[in-house]
Amino acid sequence: MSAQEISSTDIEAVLATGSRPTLMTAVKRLLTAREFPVTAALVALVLFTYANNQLFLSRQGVKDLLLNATIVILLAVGQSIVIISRNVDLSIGSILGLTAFATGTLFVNNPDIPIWAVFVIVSLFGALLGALNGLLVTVARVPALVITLGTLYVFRGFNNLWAGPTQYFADDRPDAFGDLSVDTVFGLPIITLGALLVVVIVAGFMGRTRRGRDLYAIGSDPTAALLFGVPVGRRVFLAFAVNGLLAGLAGVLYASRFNSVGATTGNGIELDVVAAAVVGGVAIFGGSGTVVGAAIGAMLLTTITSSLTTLRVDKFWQQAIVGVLILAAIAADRIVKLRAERRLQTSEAHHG
Amino acid sequence: MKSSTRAGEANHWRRLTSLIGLLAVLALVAAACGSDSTTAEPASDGSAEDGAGSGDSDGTSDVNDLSITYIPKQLNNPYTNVVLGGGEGGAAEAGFEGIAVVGPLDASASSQVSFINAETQAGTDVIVIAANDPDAVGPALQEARDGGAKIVAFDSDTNPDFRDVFISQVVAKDVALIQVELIAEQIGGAGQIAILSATANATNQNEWIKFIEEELASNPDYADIELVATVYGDDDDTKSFQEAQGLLQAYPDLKGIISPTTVGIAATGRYLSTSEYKGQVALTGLGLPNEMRPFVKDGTVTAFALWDPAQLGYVAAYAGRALAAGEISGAEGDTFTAGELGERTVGEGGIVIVGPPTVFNAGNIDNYDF
Amino acid sequence: MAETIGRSGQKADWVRLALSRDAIMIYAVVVAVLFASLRLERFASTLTVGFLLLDLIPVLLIAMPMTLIIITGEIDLSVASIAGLSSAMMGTLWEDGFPIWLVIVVCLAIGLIAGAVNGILIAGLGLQSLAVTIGTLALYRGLALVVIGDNAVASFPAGLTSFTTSKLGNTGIPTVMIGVMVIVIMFAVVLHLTPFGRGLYAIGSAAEAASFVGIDVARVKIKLYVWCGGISALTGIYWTLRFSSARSDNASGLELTVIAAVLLGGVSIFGGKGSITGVVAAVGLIGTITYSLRLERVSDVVLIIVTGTLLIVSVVAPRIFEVISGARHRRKLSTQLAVDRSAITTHTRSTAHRKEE
Amino acid sequence: MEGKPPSTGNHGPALSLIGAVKTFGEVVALADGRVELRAGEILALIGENGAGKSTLVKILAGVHTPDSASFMVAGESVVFGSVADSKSAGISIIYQEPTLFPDLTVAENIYVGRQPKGAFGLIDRGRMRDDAAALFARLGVRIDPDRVAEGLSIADQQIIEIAKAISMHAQVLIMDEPTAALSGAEVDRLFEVVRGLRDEGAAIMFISHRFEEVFELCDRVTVMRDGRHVADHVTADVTIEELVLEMVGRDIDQLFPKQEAETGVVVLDVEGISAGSVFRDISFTVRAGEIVALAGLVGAGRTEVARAVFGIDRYEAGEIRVEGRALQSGSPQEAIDAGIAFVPEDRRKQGLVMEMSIQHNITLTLRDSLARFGLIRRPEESAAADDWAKRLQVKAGSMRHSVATLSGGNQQKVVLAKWLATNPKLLIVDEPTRGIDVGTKSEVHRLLSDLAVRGVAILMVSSELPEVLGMADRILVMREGRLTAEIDRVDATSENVMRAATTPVEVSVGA
Repeated sequence: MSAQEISSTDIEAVLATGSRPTLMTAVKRLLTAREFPVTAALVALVLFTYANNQLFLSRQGVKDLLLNATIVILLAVGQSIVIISRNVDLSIGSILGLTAFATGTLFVNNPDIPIWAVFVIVSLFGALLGALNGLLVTVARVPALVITLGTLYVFRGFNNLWAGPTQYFADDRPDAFGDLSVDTVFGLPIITLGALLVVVIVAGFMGRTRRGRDLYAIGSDPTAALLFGVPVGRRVFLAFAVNGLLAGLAGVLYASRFNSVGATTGNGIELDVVAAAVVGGVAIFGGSGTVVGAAIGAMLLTTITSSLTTLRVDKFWQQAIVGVLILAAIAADRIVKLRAERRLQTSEAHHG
Repeated sequence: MKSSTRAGEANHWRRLTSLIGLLAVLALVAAACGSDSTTAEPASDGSAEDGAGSGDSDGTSDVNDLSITYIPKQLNNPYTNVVLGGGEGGAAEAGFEGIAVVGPLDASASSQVSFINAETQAGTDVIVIAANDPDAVGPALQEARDGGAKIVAFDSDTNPDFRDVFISQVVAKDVALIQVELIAEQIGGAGQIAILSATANATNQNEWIKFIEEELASNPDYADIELVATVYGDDDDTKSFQEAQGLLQAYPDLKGIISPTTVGIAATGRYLSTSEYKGQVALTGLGLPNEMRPFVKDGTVTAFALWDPAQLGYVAAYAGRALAAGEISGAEGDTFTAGELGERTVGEGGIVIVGPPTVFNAGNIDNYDF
Repeated sequence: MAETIGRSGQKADWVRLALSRDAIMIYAVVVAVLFASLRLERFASTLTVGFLLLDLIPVLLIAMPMTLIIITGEIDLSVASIAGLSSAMMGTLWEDGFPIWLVIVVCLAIGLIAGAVNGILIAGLGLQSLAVTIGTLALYRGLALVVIGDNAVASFPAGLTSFTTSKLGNTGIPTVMIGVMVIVIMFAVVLHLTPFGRGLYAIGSAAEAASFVGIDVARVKIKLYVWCGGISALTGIYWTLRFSSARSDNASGLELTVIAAVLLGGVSIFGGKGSITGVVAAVGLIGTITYSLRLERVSDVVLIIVTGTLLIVSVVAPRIFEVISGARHRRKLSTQLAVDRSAITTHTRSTAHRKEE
Repeated sequence: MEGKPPSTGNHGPALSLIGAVKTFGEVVALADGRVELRAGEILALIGENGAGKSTLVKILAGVHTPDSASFMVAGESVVFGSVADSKSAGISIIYQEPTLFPDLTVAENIYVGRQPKGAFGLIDRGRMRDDAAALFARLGVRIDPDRVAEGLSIADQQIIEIAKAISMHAQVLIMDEPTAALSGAEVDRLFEVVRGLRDEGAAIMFISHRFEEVFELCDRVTVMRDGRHVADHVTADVTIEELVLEMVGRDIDQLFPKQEAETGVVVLDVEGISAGSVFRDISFTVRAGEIVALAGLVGAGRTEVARAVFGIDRYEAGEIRVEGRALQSGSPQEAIDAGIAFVPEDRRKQGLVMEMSIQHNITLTLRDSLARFGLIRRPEESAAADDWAKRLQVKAGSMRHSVATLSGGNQQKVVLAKWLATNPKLLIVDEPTRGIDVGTKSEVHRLLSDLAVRGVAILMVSSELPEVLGMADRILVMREGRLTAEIDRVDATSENVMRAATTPVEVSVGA
C-alpha cells in the first residue's frame, strides 16, 4: 500500500537487481502502512492509561481488555471483508443477536450437545444469514446498504419473534462453555486466541489468496473486475457469507462471555463495527485496508472505553471522544493519501 | 423510435411489479392484523371464566366489559415478563373483559407515547404503565384521561400529575435501606463501594440512589463506608458488564457493588464470577432469583433483595378495576381489595405499596421461581 | 424522426406517470389507508389523523434534507444525534433560565453549526460522508451527554408544549403540521422546480459534469448539510416540546428510520434519482402501517419485519421482473432477427441504414 | 466473405465469429457480426460509433453472450459464459479505457486472478513482483511493479495492459482503440510491441478511428456498419476513401470544411499563468472568429491550461482576461458568466449527466436564465431544448429519454448544444471528436467552422494532427508545461508542429 514512498532511485535499484526491498524501504513501508496510525494511537492510549493506573495492565486488566475486544474484532474483521468489496453489512448486529440466541437455545434444548457442535451449527447459521444478504445483493444487484438495512429490521424482527421474553442465562449453558471466555493460556483468554487465529486466517485469505485479492479488485473498480473475468457476484456472495459466519462465531462467543442472550442482544452494534473498520484504515468505498487494521481498530475502540473509565474521565465525555477519534482516523487517512498524490504528481512532472 | 417506446414499456412493467410487490407486503400486514384480532379473543374468554370463578368481588358486578392494557417499559425483558404475568392473572381475576399487553421493543423515553395514543383511541378503560420517562408520557396520558381512561402507573412512576395511582414495589426508602444493610454486612462495615444503576434517567433507580446516599451519610454505622462512584449500565447486558469491569479497575480498593437493577446485578455477577475478583468484591442489589441462582450457588453473591414482581401487576389490575368502577379516586386513604393479597390503602401522593422486599440467599433461593 | 417525438412522447408520459415509482407509492398509501379504514373500526377517525401525523413529523421533517443529500450521492447518519444535541441544549439552557425564544434560536444555530461541520468535513476536505457522519453521529450524541448528562428537563412552558400537540379545530390535524407542510413544500419546490434542485441531480449522477457547468459542488453540499443540521435541530426542538422532555437520548436511532423511508420512497442510494413526492408517500405508508398495527395491538415485531421487507421488496422486485422480462424479450427477438437476417442476405447490402440508437 | 485475401499465417483462423446477434432489451446492438482472426496477422476492425464494434469485442471477451452465433477458437466451437472462459481460450483484451484497479499494485494488476502461488497455495508476492519487473524489462519501460496503479499516466496504464496480455501468452490479442489517449512517441512504442507479438505468432485485432494507424500497422481490415459486417480487405489493396464509403454508406463531402472567417477583437487574453509544475508562464490570445489550436503530446499541459482558463483548476501567477475583464482563478461560474463555454475531453464523466434526460442535459447551462422568481419555467425549458436539439440535429427518440441511450456522436452534439445555448463568446473544445464516428466528426468540424464565421473565438485542444492542421488558424504548441511554438495556419506542417512538441527549441512566443 505504501509504494508511493519509494523514490525513483529505489525503483531503479529494484529493477536492476530484481532484489527485494531494502531494510530502509521496509521501515518506510511500516511507517506509512495504513495500520500505522491506529496502532500508534492504541499503543499511546494503553501506555498513557497505564502510566496513570498500573492496574490497567494487571493480569486481570489485560484479560478484560482482550475479552472486551474479542467479539468486536471478529465482527470488524468480517465487516471489513465486505467493505473491501465495496459493500457494507448493516444487519450484523441482528445476526449477532439471532446467533447468540440460537446458541442459548441449542444448549437448553440439547443439554448434552458437544460444544464444538454448537460452534459449527451456529457459525453455519450465521453464514446462512450472511448468504441471504449476499444473495439479495448479488442476484438482485441492488446496493448493499439498502438490502442490509432491510435485513437489519427483518432479522431483528425474527429474533424478537423467536426469543420473545425468553432469555437464556449463563447457567443454562455448560460451565466448560462459559470457561472458554474465562480460562487463559499464557495470560491470553481462549476465545481471544481463537479470534486471533481467525484474524490470521482471514488476513492470509485476503492478502495471499486469489479469492481474497479478487475482493480488493472488486472494491477498487467493480466494472474493471467484471471486464477482467473476476466472478464478482460469487466473490461478493462469499464476502457476505464469510461475514455472516464470523458474526455467527461472534454470537457463540457472546453467549459464552456474557450473562444473558435474548431478543435485544446485539442491537445497534452495526455502526460501532463499521466505525472500528474505518478507524482501522479500511476505506469505506472499498479496495484498500486490511483486516489486521480493522482488528486493531476494534481493539482501539473497545480499549478507549475501558481506558476512559479507568482514568475516571467523566463518562459523559466518552462517546464524544470516540466520535472525534473516528473523524481523526478518516481525516488522517485522507491527508496521507493527498500527500502521496501530490508526490506522485510532482514526480511525474519531473519524469515528463 | 419503436425500440425506445418498447423499452419504455418494459420499464413500466418493471414498475408494475414494484406495485405488486408492495401490495404483497400490505397483504402481509393485513394478515398480521387479522391474526392478532383472533388471538386476542381467547384471552378475554379466559378472563370471563376466571372472573366468574372468583366472584367474591362484590362491588364490581355492574361494570362487566372493562378493558385493561399494560404498557411496560420494554417488551421481551425477563423482569417485565414476571410483572406482566402477575398483571394478566390479576386482570383476569378482577374481571376485566379485554386484557392486552403492548409496548416498545426498546426502552427509550418517547417510544411509549404512540402506544398510549392507540389505547386512547381504542377507548381502553384502564392503562397500566411503567414509564420510561416520567414526563415524556405525560401529555399522551393526559389525553387518555381526557378520553375517560384511568391511569395506573406501576414499577416506575410517571409525573404524579398524569396518573391516578402508582403501584410501588415497596417504600422507596425500604429498598434503599435493605441494600445498604446487605452491603454493609458483606463488606464488614467499612470500605469503598460503588453503585451500578440502569439508565441515568430511571426515576425509581434515582430515588433509591438518593436514599442510599442519604443513609450512608447520616447513619453512624456506615461512617466507614465510602460511596466512590455511580455508573450506568443502561439495563444493557454488555454495557453493564463493562461498567462493572471499569469500576473495579478504576477503584482498586473497591469492596462492594450495589446494583439496584436486575440486568445490572446479573451482568456484574457474571463478570465477578469469571474474574479474579470473585469472592473479593461483594455484590448485592435487586435481582431475579432465577437469574441470580448460579452466582449465589458459586459464592459470588451472598444475598440480594427483591419484592415479588408478579404482585405489582396483580395489584395494578385491582387498583385499575377499583378506579374504573368508581370505588376509589386515587386520593390518600382510599382502600380497595386486591384479590388474594387482601386490602390495600392508597398512601400519600397516590402511592400504593405492594409489599416488603424479600432477601434471597443460598438458604432460600431455591424456594422461588421467577 | 424528430416529429414523432411529440405524440408518442406524450402518450408514454401519461403511462409513465401512472406507473411511476412515485405513483406506486401513492397507490400503496391509498390502499393501506383504505384497507385500514375498512378493516379496522377505529382507524377512520380524526384521532387517528392527529396521532398518526404527530408520530410522522420527526421522520417527515428530517427526510426532506436527507432526500436532497442522498440525491447528491451523499448520506447523513448524524441527523438523530443533532436532534439529540439540540434537545439537550434546549433542556440545559432553559433550566439555566434563558428566555425560551433565545433557547430555540441557540438550538437552531447549534444545528446549523453541526451541519456545517459535517458539510465542511465532507465537501471541504473531501472525506466520505458515510464515514464522517458515523463519526459525528457518535460525537454529537456524546456532546448531548456532555451538555445535559443524566438529567431530563421537563419544565417547559405549558403553552408551548400543548401547542405542539394541539389540533386545528376538530379536524384532528396538528397545528404544527402547517409549518411542516410549508417546509415540505419548500423542499419540494427547491428540488423539483429551481435551478439549484436541478443541479442536485446533476451532482448526484455526475459531480464532475456538474462542476463543468459552473455548479460549485462543494458549496452546494455544504449548504445541504447546513440545512440538514438546521432541520434536525428543529426536529429536536419539536421532539423536546412534544414529549415535554429534554434528554440526551432523544430521537436516538431515528437516522435509520429516516433513511429507510427515503430509500423506500424511491431515492437512489447512488444519487441522481428520487422525488419528494415518493418520500412523503413512503413516510405516510410506514406511518399508516405502524399506526394500524398499533391499533390492532400487533407487536412491533411484525412492524419491523414489515418495514424491512418493504425496503427489500421495493428494490428487489423490479429487478427480478427486469431479469425475467429481459430473458423473454431476448428469446422473442432473436427468433425474429433470425428471420430478418435470412431475408437480408438475399437483399442487397445498401438497404437504407437504420440507426437503432 | 468476398475474395479471400492471402493469409500471412499458415494455418486456419485462430478465431472466427460468424453471424453474431446481440440484443439489449429491444435494442439490436449486433445484427450480423462477423470477424476472422489469423495467427501472425494484425486485423483492423473499423466502423462508425454504434456500428457494433464494442459489442463484438465484448462478445469475444465473454462479457456478453450472443443471442446466436457460430463461434470458433483454434478450430473448436466455443460458447463463452463468462470472461474467464474467454481468458482460458487464450483471448486477451485491451479496452479503450484502461481498466486497472487503482488500489492494487502494478504487479498485482498484471496478475489478478492468476497470481503465482507458493507455499500452502498462498500467493508468492516476491515472484509476482519479479515476473512483472521482467515483463517491463522486456518491453523496455521503467514502471515500479510495487507502486499502486492510482495516479499512473494513461500511457503507462496501456503499457501495463499490454504487459498483462503478454504475460497471459495470449494467442489472440484484441485492442479496442488503444491509441486514443496516446501521444505520437507512445503510439510508436506500442506499435513496435504489437508487431513483435505478431511476429511471435499472435493473432491481433486492432480497433481504431485513425486511418493512418490502420494503414501503418494492419495487414487486413474488416468494416462494420449498423451492427453488420460489411466488407473485408487486404489493407494494401484499399484506399481511405473506399473504407470511409463503406463505413458511412454515403460520401463524406469534406473531412475538414474549414471556412475563412474574419478575425475580430481579442476575446481571450491569457497572460503569464502558471500552476505548479503542471504548466508555467503561459501567454496567448484568441480573437473573435479565430480557431486557435493547443497542440502537443498528451501530458504536455494543454488540457490543464484549458481547464485553468475555464476556472476548473486554479493557477498561481498571471491573469486571464475576457474582453479585457480579468477573471477570478478557480471559478467556472464566473467563466461562464464572462461568455466562455467548455466542451470537456471526457464526455461521459465531465460533459454529460448520463442518467439525466437529453432535455435536462441541454438546459443545464441555462437553468438560471430559464428561471423566473427562482423557478424553472417548464414550457420555456422544453422549447429551448427542442430548439437546440434541432439546430444540432440530435437524433433521439424522445427528449425525455436519458442521454445514455444516445450514440457517442449524438452525445457530443448534446454537449455542444448545451454550451452553444449559452451563446458563448469563447468556445473551448477539448478533443472535440474523440471517439466519435466519421460522419459526426465532419458535422462537428463544420459546426466549429460556422461558429468561427459568426464571430465566436474558439480554443481547441486536439491530439489529432490532421484535425489541428485542418481546423486551426493558429497553432500553439506545448511541451512539458511550456509554450514552445506559435505557428500560423499557412506555415503549419505536421513536421514543425511535431518538432515543437517533442524537442526543446528556443522559440520566443509572442502574444
